[in-house]
Amino acid sequence: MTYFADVAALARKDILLELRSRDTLPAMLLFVVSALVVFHFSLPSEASATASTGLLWIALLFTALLGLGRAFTAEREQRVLDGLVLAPCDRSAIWLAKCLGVLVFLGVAEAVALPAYGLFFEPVGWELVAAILLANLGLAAVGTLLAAMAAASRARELLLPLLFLPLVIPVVVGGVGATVVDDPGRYLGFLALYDLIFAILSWASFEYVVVE
Amino acid sequence: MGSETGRVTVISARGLGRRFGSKRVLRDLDLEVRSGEVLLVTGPNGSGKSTLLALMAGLLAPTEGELEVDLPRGRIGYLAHESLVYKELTALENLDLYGRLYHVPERRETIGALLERFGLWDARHQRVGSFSRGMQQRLALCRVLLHGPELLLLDEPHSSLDADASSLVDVLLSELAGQTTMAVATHDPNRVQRLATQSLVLA
Amino acid sequence: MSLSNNRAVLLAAAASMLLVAGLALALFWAPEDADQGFSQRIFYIHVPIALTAYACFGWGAWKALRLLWTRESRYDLESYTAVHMGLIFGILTLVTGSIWAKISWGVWWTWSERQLTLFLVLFLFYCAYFMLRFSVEPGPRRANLSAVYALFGVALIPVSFLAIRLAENFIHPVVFTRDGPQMSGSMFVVFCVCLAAMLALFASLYTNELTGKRLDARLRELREALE
Amino acid sequence: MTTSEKYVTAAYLVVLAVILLYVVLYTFKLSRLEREVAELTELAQRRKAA
Repeated sequence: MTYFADVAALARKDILLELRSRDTLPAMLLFVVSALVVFHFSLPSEASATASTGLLWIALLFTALLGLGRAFTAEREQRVLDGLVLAPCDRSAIWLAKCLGVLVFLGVAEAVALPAYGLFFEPVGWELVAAILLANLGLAAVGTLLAAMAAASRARELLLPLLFLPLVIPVVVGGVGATVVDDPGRYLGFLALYDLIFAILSWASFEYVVVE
Repeated sequence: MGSETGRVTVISARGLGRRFGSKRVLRDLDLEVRSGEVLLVTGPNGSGKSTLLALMAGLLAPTEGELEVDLPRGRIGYLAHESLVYKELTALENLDLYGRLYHVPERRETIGALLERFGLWDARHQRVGSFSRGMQQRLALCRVLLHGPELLLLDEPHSSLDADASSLVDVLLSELAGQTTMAVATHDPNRVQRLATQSLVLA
Repeated sequence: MSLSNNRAVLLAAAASMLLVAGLALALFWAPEDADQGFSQRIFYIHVPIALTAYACFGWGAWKALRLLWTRESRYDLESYTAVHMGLIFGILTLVTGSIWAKISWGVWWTWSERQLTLFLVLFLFYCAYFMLRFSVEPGPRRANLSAVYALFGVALIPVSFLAIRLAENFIHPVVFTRDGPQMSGSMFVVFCVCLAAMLALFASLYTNELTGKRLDARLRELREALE
Repeated sequence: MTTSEKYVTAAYLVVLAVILLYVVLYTFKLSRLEREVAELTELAQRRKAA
């Protein structure tokens, strides 16, 4: 299957780029921990226990946003995206490879954030981990497409959060719900539904974002 | 200089036009390039040379008229002003990536030969960010020729090349003329004039 | 242009007639609601506008799909105009909705009214649509980006409606429940007239604005040809 | 008029106001278009004369 070979080649390049420049991942790690610390100070003592869950999800959302803002910078410098678009591979392979890259970065950031959260706030339950894994798929799928859109516009850093936040409200609802409610099944199912719909939509429409 | 009529048409444009917002760059262009022909595109800065080549490459869509390029994407080589390679990666890593994406058979050997030919073999493990403008242009030429394209779109191939690199390009062009269809946009046409089978001057 | 001209006039006439009929029926003829009394009459304007807003966003997404499918640039203008109308109707929904919340529960905003919350999300989303459009140069690239984003919008409507319903039982225990208004036969007739009126209004304003935008484009071409 | 009746009429008035505002904005657009057409016809005549 050449499609997955192309995706592998592109994903390998993304990992190589990050190892070479080493700027996005450390920034995401530092950001998520400092966000949690700031949130600690923002919580009044009598705040409900579940309040910290909401803050964790906000921290993850903006960590994802930070990573996504960097997603296509390397491609934009020497108009490399045009080079990739001209290659005979399916353009959605570019999206899928970048998505995997974002997922890896998010995963590593969360691997640091969750123990920190357990330390600072609440013990981490299995439903929180399940919700985060499902939410990552949605955030990466939609975020990568929107990052490519923002890359094609003038006000990139301003535009990405505006495009991203309304679209990921359902992810926050599903995530927080799954963590707080005692029967998380419905919320995890909803997150899976969101991932399915928006991953397919992003996969199918990426071509039109990078080509005229 | 005439081209045999038997050859198939590679590029055909009818009433081709392109506008960027309110600025019109190309207006009502008709064009026909058969396989093996060399089209020379000249004109002052901002006359739309680069836009025409980007349209042919499929990176831009016409806003008026039609443009047909009768070749699959994998058979076209496009040399732009920018090098289209990652500055953080080395020359070898960049070419390896493109080699995989274009499914080039015996990738390693082809890359080695091209780097050798363009005098980049010793710099193959250096980050492209540390390359001089001339070296980046030569690397871009390697990227364009890597998959042996049937159509070459060269936007200012001689730009920022020193004397011997420029003559290298001339030798290359004369080798390929006749088999590979080419569209060359340039400021000093006399380097390419004798090879050109068709000339287009953009106002 | 003459054909669409007549169509535009017909649409405008139909819209104005239906609007007058709808308002008259809603304010004077419609039977008094048992418990809500006169304030229930706001229902005849708030819900039709909300449904018309959905219709606008759906129409914009349909035109966006046509653009991505056939690559004809005229669909970009149509999709843009439809979304623009959708935003106007969306804002009206939010305004009339908050007035209704004020009447029924004395508060200008309540998160427990699902449709209101959904329109707030859609309002944010479609404002971002215009931010996207204004930060990309006019041309095929902008048409594609806007079309893809419009498609996401229409996918977002059912998903976020479901999310808001799910959010209810852990963010806000639903304090004010108001199950769907029970509509007697005559109320339903009034509702249908008002809905038809709003849809006709959308169609009429849509065609006019589209004509205006096409005139702009044609004048630009004329100006270019003359210079 | 009870307060709720005032609010209901307010809602209807708001809708009416927005529609009228839209029509007013549209008249500005029409006058701008008219000015542009006039400019262009004059440009065309000058071109024809030259």
